[in-house]
Amino acid sequence: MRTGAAALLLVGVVLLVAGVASAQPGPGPTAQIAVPRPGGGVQLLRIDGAGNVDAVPAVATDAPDDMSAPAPTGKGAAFAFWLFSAIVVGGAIFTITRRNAVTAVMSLVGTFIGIAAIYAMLFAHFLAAIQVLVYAGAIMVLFVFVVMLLNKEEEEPFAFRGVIGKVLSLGAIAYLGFRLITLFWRVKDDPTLTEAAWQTGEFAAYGTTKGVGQLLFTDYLFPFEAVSIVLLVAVIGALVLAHPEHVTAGEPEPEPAGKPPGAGAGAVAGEAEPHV
Amino acid sequence: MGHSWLLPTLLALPLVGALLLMLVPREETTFAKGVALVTSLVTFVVSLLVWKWFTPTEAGYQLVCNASWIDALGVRFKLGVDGISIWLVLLTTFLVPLVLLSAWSAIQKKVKEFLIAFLILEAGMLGAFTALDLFVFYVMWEVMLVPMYFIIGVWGGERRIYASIKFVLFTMLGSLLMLVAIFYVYVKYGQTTGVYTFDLELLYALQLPRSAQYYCFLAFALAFAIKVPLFPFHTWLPDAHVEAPTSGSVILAGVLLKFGIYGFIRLAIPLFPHASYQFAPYIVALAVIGIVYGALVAFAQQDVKKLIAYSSVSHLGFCMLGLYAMNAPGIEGSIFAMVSHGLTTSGLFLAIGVLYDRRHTRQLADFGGLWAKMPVFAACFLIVTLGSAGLPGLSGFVGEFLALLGAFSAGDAIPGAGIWTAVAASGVILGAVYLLYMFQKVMFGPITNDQNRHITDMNAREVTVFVPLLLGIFFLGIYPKPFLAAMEPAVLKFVSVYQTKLADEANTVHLVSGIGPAAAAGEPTEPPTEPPTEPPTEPPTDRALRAPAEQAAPPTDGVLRGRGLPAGPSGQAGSAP
Amino acid sequence: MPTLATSPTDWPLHWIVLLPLLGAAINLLVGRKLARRTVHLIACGSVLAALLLSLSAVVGSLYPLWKASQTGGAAPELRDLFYTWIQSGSLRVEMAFLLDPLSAVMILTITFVGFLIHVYSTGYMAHDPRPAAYFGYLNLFTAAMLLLVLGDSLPVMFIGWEGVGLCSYLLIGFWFDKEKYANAGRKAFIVNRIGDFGFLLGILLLYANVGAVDYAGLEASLAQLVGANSPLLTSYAGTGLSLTFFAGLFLFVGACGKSAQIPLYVWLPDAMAGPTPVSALIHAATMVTAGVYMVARLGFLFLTTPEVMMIIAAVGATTAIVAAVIGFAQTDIKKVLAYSTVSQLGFMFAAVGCGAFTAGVFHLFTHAFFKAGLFLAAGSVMHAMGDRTEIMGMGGLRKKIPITHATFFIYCLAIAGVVPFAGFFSKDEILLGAYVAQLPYWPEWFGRAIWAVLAVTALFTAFYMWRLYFLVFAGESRADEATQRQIHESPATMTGPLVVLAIGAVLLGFLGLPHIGGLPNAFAAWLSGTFGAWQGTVLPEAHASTGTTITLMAIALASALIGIGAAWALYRNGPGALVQRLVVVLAPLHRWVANKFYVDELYDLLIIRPFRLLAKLLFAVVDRVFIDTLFVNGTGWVTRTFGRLARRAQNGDVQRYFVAMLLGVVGIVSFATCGKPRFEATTAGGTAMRFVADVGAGPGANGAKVEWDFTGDGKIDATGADVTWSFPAPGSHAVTLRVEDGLFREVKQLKRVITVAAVVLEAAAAPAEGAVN
Amino acid sequence: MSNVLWQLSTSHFLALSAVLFTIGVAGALFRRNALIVLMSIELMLNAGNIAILTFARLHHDQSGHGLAMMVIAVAAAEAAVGLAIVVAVFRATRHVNVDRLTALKH
Repeated sequence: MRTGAAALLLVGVVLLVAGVASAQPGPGPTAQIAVPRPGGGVQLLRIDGAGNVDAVPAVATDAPDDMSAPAPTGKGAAFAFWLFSAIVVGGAIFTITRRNAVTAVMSLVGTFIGIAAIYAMLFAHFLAAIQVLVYAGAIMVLFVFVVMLLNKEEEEPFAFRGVIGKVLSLGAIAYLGFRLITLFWRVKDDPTLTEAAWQTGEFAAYGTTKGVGQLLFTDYLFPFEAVSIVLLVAVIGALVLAHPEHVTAGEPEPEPAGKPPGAGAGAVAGEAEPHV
Repeated sequence: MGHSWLLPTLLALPLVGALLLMLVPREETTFAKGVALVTSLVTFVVSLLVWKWFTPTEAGYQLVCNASWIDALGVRFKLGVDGISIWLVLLTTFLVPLVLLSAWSAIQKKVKEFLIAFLILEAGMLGAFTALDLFVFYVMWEVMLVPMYFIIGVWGGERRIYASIKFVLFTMLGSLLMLVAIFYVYVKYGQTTGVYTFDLELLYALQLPRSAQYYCFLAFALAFAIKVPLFPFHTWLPDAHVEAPTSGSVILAGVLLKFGIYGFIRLAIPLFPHASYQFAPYIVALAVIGIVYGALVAFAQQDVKKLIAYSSVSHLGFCMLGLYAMNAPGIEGSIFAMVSHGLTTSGLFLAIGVLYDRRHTRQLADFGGLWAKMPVFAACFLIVTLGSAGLPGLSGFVGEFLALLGAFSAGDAIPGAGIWTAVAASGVILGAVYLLYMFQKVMFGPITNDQNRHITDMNAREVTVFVPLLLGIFFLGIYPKPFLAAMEPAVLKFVSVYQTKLADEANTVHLVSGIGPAAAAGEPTEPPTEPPTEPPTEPPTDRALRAPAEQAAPPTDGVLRGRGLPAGPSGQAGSAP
Repeated sequence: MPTLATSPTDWPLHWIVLLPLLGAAINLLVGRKLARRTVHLIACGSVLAALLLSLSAVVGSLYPLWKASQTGGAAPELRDLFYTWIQSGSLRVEMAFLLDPLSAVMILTITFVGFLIHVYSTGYMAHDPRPAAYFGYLNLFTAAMLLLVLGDSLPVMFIGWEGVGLCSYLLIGFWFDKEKYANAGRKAFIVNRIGDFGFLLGILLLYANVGAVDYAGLEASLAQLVGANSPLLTSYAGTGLSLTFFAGLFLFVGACGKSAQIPLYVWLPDAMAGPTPVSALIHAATMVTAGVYMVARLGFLFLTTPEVMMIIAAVGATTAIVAAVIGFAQTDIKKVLAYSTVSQLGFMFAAVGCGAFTAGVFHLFTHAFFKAGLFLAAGSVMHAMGDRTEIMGMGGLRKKIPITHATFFIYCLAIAGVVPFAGFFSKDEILLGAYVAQLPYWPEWFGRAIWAVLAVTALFTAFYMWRLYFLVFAGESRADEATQRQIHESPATMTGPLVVLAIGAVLLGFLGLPHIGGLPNAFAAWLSGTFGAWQGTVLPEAHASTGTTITLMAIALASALIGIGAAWALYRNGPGALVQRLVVVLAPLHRWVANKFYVDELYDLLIIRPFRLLAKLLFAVVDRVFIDTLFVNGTGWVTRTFGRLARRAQNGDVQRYFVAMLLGVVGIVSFATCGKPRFEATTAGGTAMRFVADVGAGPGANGAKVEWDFTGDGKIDATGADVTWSFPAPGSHAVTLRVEDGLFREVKQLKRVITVAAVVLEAAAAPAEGAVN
Repeated sequence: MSNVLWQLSTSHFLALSAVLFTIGVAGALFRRNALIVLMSIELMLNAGNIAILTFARLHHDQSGHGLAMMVIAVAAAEAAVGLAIVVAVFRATRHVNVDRLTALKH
């Protein structure tokens, strides 16, 4: 537990130092925060579902903004991004490395809160709220509940059965990650990503509850209802599965050699949970 | 053209019979057998009606019924009969009642299901023979397969499961490839004319480029070669025959084998003439090898049914040889040999059935000297054996003689026709050898096995089964003229379709003028159905198919085959003195 | 049967065939229920009716036509179109009948001798359990033989041809309960079938090239071919030999099969397993002569190929002498007669081979009488000796069965060729015909060589026939007491036909008197109706000088007498001391001859055993192993093994499944994003080339930027997916294509060297309207 | 180097989602405890969400948010059922080691 927290802190500090240290004058304008946008005006591109691009008539700005020139954003957003992404990545690594399930759950909660922050940076305010409310709140509580229920210390966390398969997959994951990153790296850049520049006019309610709510209840009403049914089914499913009577005493899974199966079965019968 | 209701009724009758049978309670076996027999007899009468209204002088399809079935795909439930298929239809309806009568006491368990399977089989066979729509043909082809599988699989001998599975797998392999080829033709026709249809008369006009023709023809040829059975694909036949009950093997040999050759005549050759012209030498070679090989191996058999199975391989080799002569005597000989083979081999199997009912064994060694005890049976068995051996005056000879004669004088269609026919003619000797060997082993010699001492001769039922067969064999042998006359116009039309498409040299997908119903009737081909919403995309196979055409020149063996019509004195009707 | 005065082209000849057929049908179908007498009556009656009908046809209608033809009228023939048998494409085979002098001789022989044999059989088969079947087959045989002879085209003859083969099979194996007899029947049928194979090929060859199957049509087209000296005749299919050579050869193979000539004669001796009247009718008088009839009938075809005629003559002569030699050492009465038949047939073929068709047919005619008589006499001898055929166990029957003895004596004189008897005249005609034979391309000595062989054979024939006579009739009886006591003369129904045939053997000779001193040769005159047309071209018979004819007749008579004398000396009272010493001295030769030169064993070794072995081998190896186990069950095994492999991968470990999913995802991602650009270059006329770039169909395709660099200088020369660029000069140029992905901004480059068509030069000169292909 | 650190662009967010996804996959693969596997799946789902929202932002299109909502809902359902299964399995076998739960093999 302690070593995890220390590692997280260390990563944060390193990022902080790197950010400040590298703030020499870049090729672009000086490091003031608020820098007037050269040429003003933004050329809006709307891409509809079928993938063909058509230019939306320029919003009443004085001149079409040159898409390729990087508009300098405040360093604050970048700093915030690095901070939150550190939290997210650190939490994720903690989740999968901690031996103790509770620590894992707690670090997962941290990750989700970090992700909520990232959503906020992307102006997905409603979703940030939902993230905190549903994910961190409800689902993680569920996890905590179950972890508490089956809190058995694990002797050896990592499964190395079938090592060849695992090494193969390690290589695959590395390639996958690298491939995704390099690809995403070349995605068309949108400097106003974290800027509220075009958050005006019809996009005023972008990302807010009003905007998403309007969208959900008009265009995507049917999927919305469908998801509600999915949730209903999930609830019933969970109820049925977890209910004690219905658990048929499945034939005990053959223990590894040496452990007499009888003992396993006995153990189950012996300490059956008191009826909930 | 009148009486379009006739063929569907012919098809529906066995199915109605099957339905009626389902209502009959299970233990009423004799009543069930009665119902089945009556249905098949009624079907036979209706088929006689078909023959009555069939005008032998007309070449085109007659009694055509053209109902729409699946308009979206352009599938029409089109049935029709012409000179080539009329006799096969009659053979089917003629054999089924006989077989049902012969199976009266042979089948003890699950009688009702057996009869239902048989009637469905009959419907399938009739449908396949009369189908003029590729889709209908394929459906009927599969409908035929299922009951046959049950007949072998349920009521067969010891190794019936192995035999029935082998039978189904063999046929299925072939028919699936055929299905691919059918779709390819369907799509190609749709793309060139915008009309998506399976109608054979329209598809005949389609001329595919060389490489496409080669692949499609091979797909069709494999499906039909397995059914014929041509030499390397025949090993399913002996197993299927040995394990099938008597009635099963009679229908299998009598009718089902004919679909192979019928398929060649109706589908493979007219649709892909260049390919069939190119592969003619190889197919003829396989057929002739089949004749000699079948006869030789038959001679080495100890099991009578296997012996007769291999004899079928040998006989149908003659039919293939005759068919590929591509002239009137050859093709008519081939069709006639098919019909006569249907009669003689059914007779042989029924005879073996008679012996099997009494002795429950098929080994030659168990018989001997039966002539003394069963004179009537001996007479029938002798006539049927000699008919099968091709004794002149009986039906076998006419078919073989015409096939050999046609093949011999077909110098252009088959290179080295003379030699191949000479080797095939040796099949006449080998035929006599193994058939007489069988006959002697069963009938002649002293009675060695004591069980044969008190074997009873044929009872009235069995004789009534044999009499029509024998009459057919004699009548076909003595006076074959009306049968050949009925085939003549259809065969000549087939040959002319083949030659016009062969003469058309263009190596692209196009319609050959002068073929199909329009040419016959003279008015322009108006598309019978509106094209479905949007033509299916180009099947990937096409690009792969076209690619090799550019690089690999078509595998002509050096000399590019003459473009002129295959001459030869017997090529066209009336050209000889 | 009143003589039906109908026109020559519509004479109901088919009734001649239908009558015995009807008799056969009745006997075979319902015969078992009828009394033995009615069966006899039906059988003999139908043949008698056929005989009378034939007589009325020949005497009533044909003879006047013949007389007219003698004084320059048309060739005498009666035709009858019964119905059209096969009509397919340009092939048209009618079930038509033709009665001309040749077939008249044949049908009279068949019906007359046949009737006598039917009468004889009623006696011989008196206590046989299956008379209906026997007489049914006999009638069927007569019908088939008549059909063969009266047929107007080769296929119809072929029906008769195989029909008689079938009947001989049934009759040889009539007592089928003995395995040996059944085998003999099967052997006969198969050897006949080999002959029929040749016959069939002959028909096919003729039809394929000449387009006709009936005799008239064949003769006409052949004459036309000969007239036009067509390449078919000079060298058919580039073999340097004429078409008729091959057709003739194949037809001759058919004749050999049927008439038991070398190499297909092995079945005839074994055919003696059948009842004796059967041997008399089928294996002496009628069926075996079918081959000679066919060659005579198709004489016009054989005459166009002297080579085949040479082969026929040679085969005939060798068969004659070989069979005669074998006849020396035979001890079974029927075997001796069988080999004598083979030998006499050799004579006939030699005659026909030398072009002496009339002589051949005349000998056939006379031979039918005395050989049938010999067989019937042998039958009555066996009847007397309790069905034993061993001549060594006989002897001294002269007094016991006088009538049989007398007739046997006459027949032996006839067959030996003693003057007044038929054999002398017919054999002499053949010897004369052979001696003077001179066909185109034939060496001069060939005719005389054939004559010499035949003369020696005539001597041998006289010897072994009289050896048989003395062993059976002369000296004391060597049989044991029991058989000696019960020896009795055969009943009237058997001896009657013997006497009639004996009379025939005596008188018939005078029909064909030699051409010396204005003696009329009625037979030659009668047959000139058929052979007349192409006879004259060949037979210089008329201009053989009287001197040579007389000397030849003297030699023939002398050889006959020497033969008889030698036989008398050796065997006058049983196998004398001289014979014993001879047998010892010539022991190896004797053994060879007694075992028929081991021909049967040779065939068995060379043909039958390898055939069986091949059949078993083919079945076991090719069918079972090669196709079944390898391909059919093999595919089954392959699918099973792959199935088992796949199953082992599914071991329930959830994470292993996840790995599989992961690999899938990685695969898709990498595949979707790294397609290489491609382009195709096609000439657009002149030195211009049209380039079409293929940027694939991924999400990035539609926004993609395509840049081309044709000049290799790194600068962008053109943009766009479909560009036409004209090169300064032909030859090879480096073309680079740069594609920038619409979505991921990924830039891919492809450099390829393309050759601009070198032929561009004159295209450039010609107006470049651009033959775009 | 500097503008990579300070110049935010879509790539940053997408890179983050890629990293998060990779960690999730590693967790799901290497951990024996079914719970941790479930958590890793949650991680992967969230990585997906980040990418969706980034592109929504890039294309100025809110339907991405709707989709993210759906993803969250489904994730919740999946977690519920997953945990129920884990509980049931635990009750039956007293352990939740994924690599020993291979009963479904047959």
